[in-house]
Amino acid sequence: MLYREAGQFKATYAEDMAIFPIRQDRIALAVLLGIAFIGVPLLASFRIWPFRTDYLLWAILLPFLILALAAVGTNILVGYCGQISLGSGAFMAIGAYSAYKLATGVHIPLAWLGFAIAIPPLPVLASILLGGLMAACAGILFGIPSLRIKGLYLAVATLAAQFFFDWAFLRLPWFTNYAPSGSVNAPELDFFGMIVRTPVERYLLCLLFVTVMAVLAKNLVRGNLGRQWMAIRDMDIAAELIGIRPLYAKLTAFAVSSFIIGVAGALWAFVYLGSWEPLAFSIDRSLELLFMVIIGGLGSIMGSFIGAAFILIMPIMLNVIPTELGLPLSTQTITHLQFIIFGSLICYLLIKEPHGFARLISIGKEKLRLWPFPY
Amino acid sequence: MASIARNVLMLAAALAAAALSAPAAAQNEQFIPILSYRTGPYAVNGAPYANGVVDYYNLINERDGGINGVKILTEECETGYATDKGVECYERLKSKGPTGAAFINPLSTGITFALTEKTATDKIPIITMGYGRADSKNGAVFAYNFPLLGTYWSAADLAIQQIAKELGGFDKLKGRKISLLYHDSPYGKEPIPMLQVLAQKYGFEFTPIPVTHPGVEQKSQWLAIRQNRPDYVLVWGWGVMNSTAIKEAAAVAYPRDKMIGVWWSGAEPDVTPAGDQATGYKALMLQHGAGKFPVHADIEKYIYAKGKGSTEPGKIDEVLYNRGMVNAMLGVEAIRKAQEKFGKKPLTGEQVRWGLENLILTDARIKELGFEGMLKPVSISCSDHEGARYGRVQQWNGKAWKVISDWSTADESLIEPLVADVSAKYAAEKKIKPRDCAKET
Amino acid sequence: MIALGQFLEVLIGGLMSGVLYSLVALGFVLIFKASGVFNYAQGAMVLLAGLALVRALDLLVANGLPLWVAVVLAIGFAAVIMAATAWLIERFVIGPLVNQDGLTLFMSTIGVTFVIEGAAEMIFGSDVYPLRLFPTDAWFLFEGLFPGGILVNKLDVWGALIAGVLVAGLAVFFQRTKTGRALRAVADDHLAAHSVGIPISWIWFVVWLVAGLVALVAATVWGTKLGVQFSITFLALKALPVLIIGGLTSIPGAIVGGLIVGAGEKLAEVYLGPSIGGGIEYWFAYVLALAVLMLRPQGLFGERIIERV
Amino acid sequence: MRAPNANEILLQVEGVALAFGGVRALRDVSFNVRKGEIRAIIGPNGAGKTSMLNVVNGFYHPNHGAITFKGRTRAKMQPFEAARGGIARTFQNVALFKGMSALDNIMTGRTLKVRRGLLWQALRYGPALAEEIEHRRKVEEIIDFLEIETIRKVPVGRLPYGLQKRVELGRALAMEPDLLLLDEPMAGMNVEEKEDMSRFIVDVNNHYGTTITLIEHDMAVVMDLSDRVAVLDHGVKIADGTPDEVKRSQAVIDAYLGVAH
Repeated sequence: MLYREAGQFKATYAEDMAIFPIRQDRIALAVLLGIAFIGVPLLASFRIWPFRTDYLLWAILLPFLILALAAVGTNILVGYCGQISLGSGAFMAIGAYSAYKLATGVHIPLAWLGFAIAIPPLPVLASILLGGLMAACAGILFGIPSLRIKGLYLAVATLAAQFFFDWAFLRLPWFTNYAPSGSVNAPELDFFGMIVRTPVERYLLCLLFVTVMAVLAKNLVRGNLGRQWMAIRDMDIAAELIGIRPLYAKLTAFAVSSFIIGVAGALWAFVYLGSWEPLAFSIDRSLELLFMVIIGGLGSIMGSFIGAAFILIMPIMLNVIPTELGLPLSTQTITHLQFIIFGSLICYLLIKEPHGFARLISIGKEKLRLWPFPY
Repeated sequence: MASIARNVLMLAAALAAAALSAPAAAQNEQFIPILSYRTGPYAVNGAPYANGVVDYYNLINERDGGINGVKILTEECETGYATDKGVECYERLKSKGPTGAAFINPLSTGITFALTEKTATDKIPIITMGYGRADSKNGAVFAYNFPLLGTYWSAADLAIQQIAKELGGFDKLKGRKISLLYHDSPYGKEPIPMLQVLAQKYGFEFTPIPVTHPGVEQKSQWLAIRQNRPDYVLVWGWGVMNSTAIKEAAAVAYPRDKMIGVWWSGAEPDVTPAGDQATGYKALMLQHGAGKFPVHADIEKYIYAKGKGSTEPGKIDEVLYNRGMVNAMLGVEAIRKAQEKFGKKPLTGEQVRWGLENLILTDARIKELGFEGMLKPVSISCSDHEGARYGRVQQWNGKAWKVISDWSTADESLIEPLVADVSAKYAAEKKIKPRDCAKET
Repeated sequence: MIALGQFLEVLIGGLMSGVLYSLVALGFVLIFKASGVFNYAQGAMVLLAGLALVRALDLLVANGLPLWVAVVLAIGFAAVIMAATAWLIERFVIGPLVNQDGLTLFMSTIGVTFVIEGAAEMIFGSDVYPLRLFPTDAWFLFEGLFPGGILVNKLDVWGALIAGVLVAGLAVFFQRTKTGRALRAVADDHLAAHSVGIPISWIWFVVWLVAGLVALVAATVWGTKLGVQFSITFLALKALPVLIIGGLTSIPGAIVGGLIVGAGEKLAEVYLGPSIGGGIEYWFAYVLALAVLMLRPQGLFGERIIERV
Repeated sequence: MRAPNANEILLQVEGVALAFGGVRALRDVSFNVRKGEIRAIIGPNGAGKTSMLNVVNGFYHPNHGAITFKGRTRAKMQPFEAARGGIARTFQNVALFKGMSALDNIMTGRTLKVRRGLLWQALRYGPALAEEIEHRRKVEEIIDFLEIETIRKVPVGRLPYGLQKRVELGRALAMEPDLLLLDEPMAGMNVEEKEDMSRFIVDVNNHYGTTITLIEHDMAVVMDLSDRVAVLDHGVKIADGTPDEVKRSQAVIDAYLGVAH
């Protein structure tokens, strides 16, 4: 009854091709955006119940938004184009460090040419986006092997990128402006004069980035390029025979995915951590992003958001609950229990629904259509 | 199928409600969060340290009934030595208890870097005893950072002093080869600037050798060391990297008594896996070493006798357990000092900061607390958040640590210019106006 | 002469440690070859086997049993633990996921990794436990020819011998025995094997058990080298390039891959490393694997992937 | 009926030979396809029919021989050039994109016709949206033509075999091809479905004027639909001509009914 879509007819193709053709979905989206853009800032600024401390904003909502954005990027590569990548951590790192360099002025001494390229410090917004662009270029570079290598073998090729950039940002002091300890600080976040400092401002900044880029990604995925990616994923020989160039399709997938991940990396470093070291973008980050995409649902932008929420919030919940309920467990056993429960939840979900939360929700919608009748 | 979706949603809702319900606000209790790691690759060193901290806080509650009557309320949060988990733990615990966290002790240089800016804005002091940012000794710029009892630059100077003593004088250092095997992270890289300054001053050849996290594989580094034949190898490792270094040194037959570890590479879990091959290995001491001191008697009497200990009674004389206790003691004494000025009630982070900055422990007070023999007098001031730069060296004889050197202090004249230079750069980058310490005392 | 001596020493050291990696890589190959599952949990299984072995050994030795009896009993105990794990994994994770695509199965093994790591450390403790099953000192060969001699570590030699025996045994197992052939059939197509009447759940239990035993063997060698502790799980990341160069489906390939990666890594670190800052071992192995893949997209010995329209 | 203009040759295959190691799939095969005709290629299983299509499509590269398409002669055809030149294809065992709906599968056929670049598609506003709607209108015409309106949004994996074949034909038509290669379009279909598919093939030839090369085992259909028939056996062309000539040729009868070689 709740989800009856009878009577909603599409007159034009544009209507039929909208992101959320069914009215109930559109209402749900509107409510969600309303809460996100107006509700949370209001509650937070007046310190009402959930936001009495800025813990919820700073330690849950902020990382959730940025990791969801990175998960959308990863989903484009793994979910839509079928190229398994374990290098998303490295692309985040490239986004972060190139944004840092651009924001603090780049000086490339070309001794043998007798001159040096010197770029003055750019505004933060420009350096974040250009950081994403640099990540896209690296993505294309490490996408080239995907033309010959397929499947799990490709995962290892992207691991080469992961470990190489881990090493590069630790070892080449040029990237960290010769900081003695190798850890770098984020520059002042001023966007057209407004300095972003309080958790609420940081939250709104990330929310803006995530919404805009998610819509752009959704458009790309529904458009012709998205179909090319999915064709390459499902059967690349047939795709080639109907005129899709695998080179163009795969490299655009790598480029777009790495751009989004690069921007997410820059946001993670500038807005969330404040000062960071390469270990923040290690192999664990790549695996975490892969979990989010698979659990959330391969090939679904909404799935990436749900996957990000699950993988980020579940461990924190498993940690907080025992202490909240006052169970007499030592932190050691709590962490071990958290590992066990988290692992078995992943297996349980994969068995129940191999296509992740996204499919679970669409099945739920179908059930709602029939509710309360059984079939 | 939808039934699963429904269960998951209900579960999530229940969890969310429980997590966000405000815990019962205790009235007369001083909240101190404990960031620790008891799992993951660095648990072998993190766990004993955390046990020392927890036991000492219990001791204060059991023996003295809290600090001047104000009981200590603690909550432990597992960070697994990961920066983002550390930030999440900090955010979760920083405003618990009646007046929020008294101070934060992250026990990881990575987390320290991430929290330095946050703690300054939240006005909560961050104690990095024997680690953290070496330049944060300069209280004028780093008002809320307290690298008590020693930074990595002091440790580097103490290590070189020990080598000079063994070679018979600083002039003997000329032309010698000293390598640094370090954990490839901010923790491992922090001493390098100081060692380069020392290398220039005394004319020895200094070669840094990085070991990638987690340091499980060091064969090629040690083959290179075997060819390079350095006179001494300094070890700046953490977790599995320490024991692997000693085992690989034995594998290439490099003399263990020519290896000197920093005070974080000189504890029982680092030497026991290598067994008798570790004999002769030396390590710096953050003033105290292993063994039992008067305070241990109270620990056994008030804690372990009542079965409230967090580890086996046999392990309470280990190096890292003792360091946990010293760290906890310094925190408690800072609160006691702050209570003298702000009254015997739960204090805010800012008030405890004042206590820390004016913390003075004389020999008599140390004896009263039962720590004599472990610590020498400490006096923190606005311009010197380190308070003391003493160090000794201990050697593992296969079964226990033996102290083989008397007290020595790091040479301020070398460290001061480096601190001033690096902290000035940080102040410029972060647009912080350094406080004028002279005026403030 | 010194340079040659050093080169030989680094080469031998590299080859030896490469073989130790292939001990871990073998577990990956086994499960992929027989069930098409890329088992990320192999590193955690090495940890579980090691913890079970060392805790049982310490307990038995503490109760005064002679060393050799204690070692045999401890190995038996660890084998039983691995058998139970194999049965649980097959019964609750891999069994229900039969015929799912590779990525979902890979993801489920990551779930299994978390469970094993949590359970192993909760039951057996998360401290570092020394293990001394093999001599760990070194021989110095040809001291006459080269000053200081060529250093060969005894533990590495033991590791190489064990790996050789293991590979020979497994190759025979796959070629000669009935179960071995059945395994190869299952790997190609789960449903087809089902229709032919091959008892898939029994076959997979055997595969995961054998992989568990390989993990136990790897644990004895690596446990002695590092001490049994959580960081052993990072060996999985060191074994990946070995696996890829050798080919996911070939057992002898694991050894050859190990030799190439081991030697390549160490030589690069000692000779190329210092000039560009050192610590290049980790990514050099992966770049080496990438180079091999560009030549042969399915590894040196892996089965060619044929696509037909 | 339309009269295939006898002279204009659309596709000329000249002396093509293809071998996989020892196996010689095609031995010196030559034939041509005139513009606007329905050309059939028949022969027993393993005769090399699908390999022939793969050579025309550029998926296999012949050892020697040449292919002239629309006047341009090439030794090796590239799949992308074939598609852009206007060759579309259906496959023996349906090669649809399982992860997409029927509509999306057919829309993928429009890939070569899309002009707007990546950034425009991301914005999906103004001209980009207009182009997308334009492509959607063309695809809707094909969907009406193939009468598969009801299964527009159904994931292709769930469709019955017959409907999947139709969606695959739709995808090929969406490429607006000059030459349509059909690889056993009626395999595994019942009589009624075969009648529908034959009707579609004839309509496509008449309505859109597309030249069709058809591989099919059902002799009744082949003889009824095609203008000219080529017969392959063990990689060799043993007959070529109108359906009646081929029916009477002794070589064809031997090949099908089997004669000791």
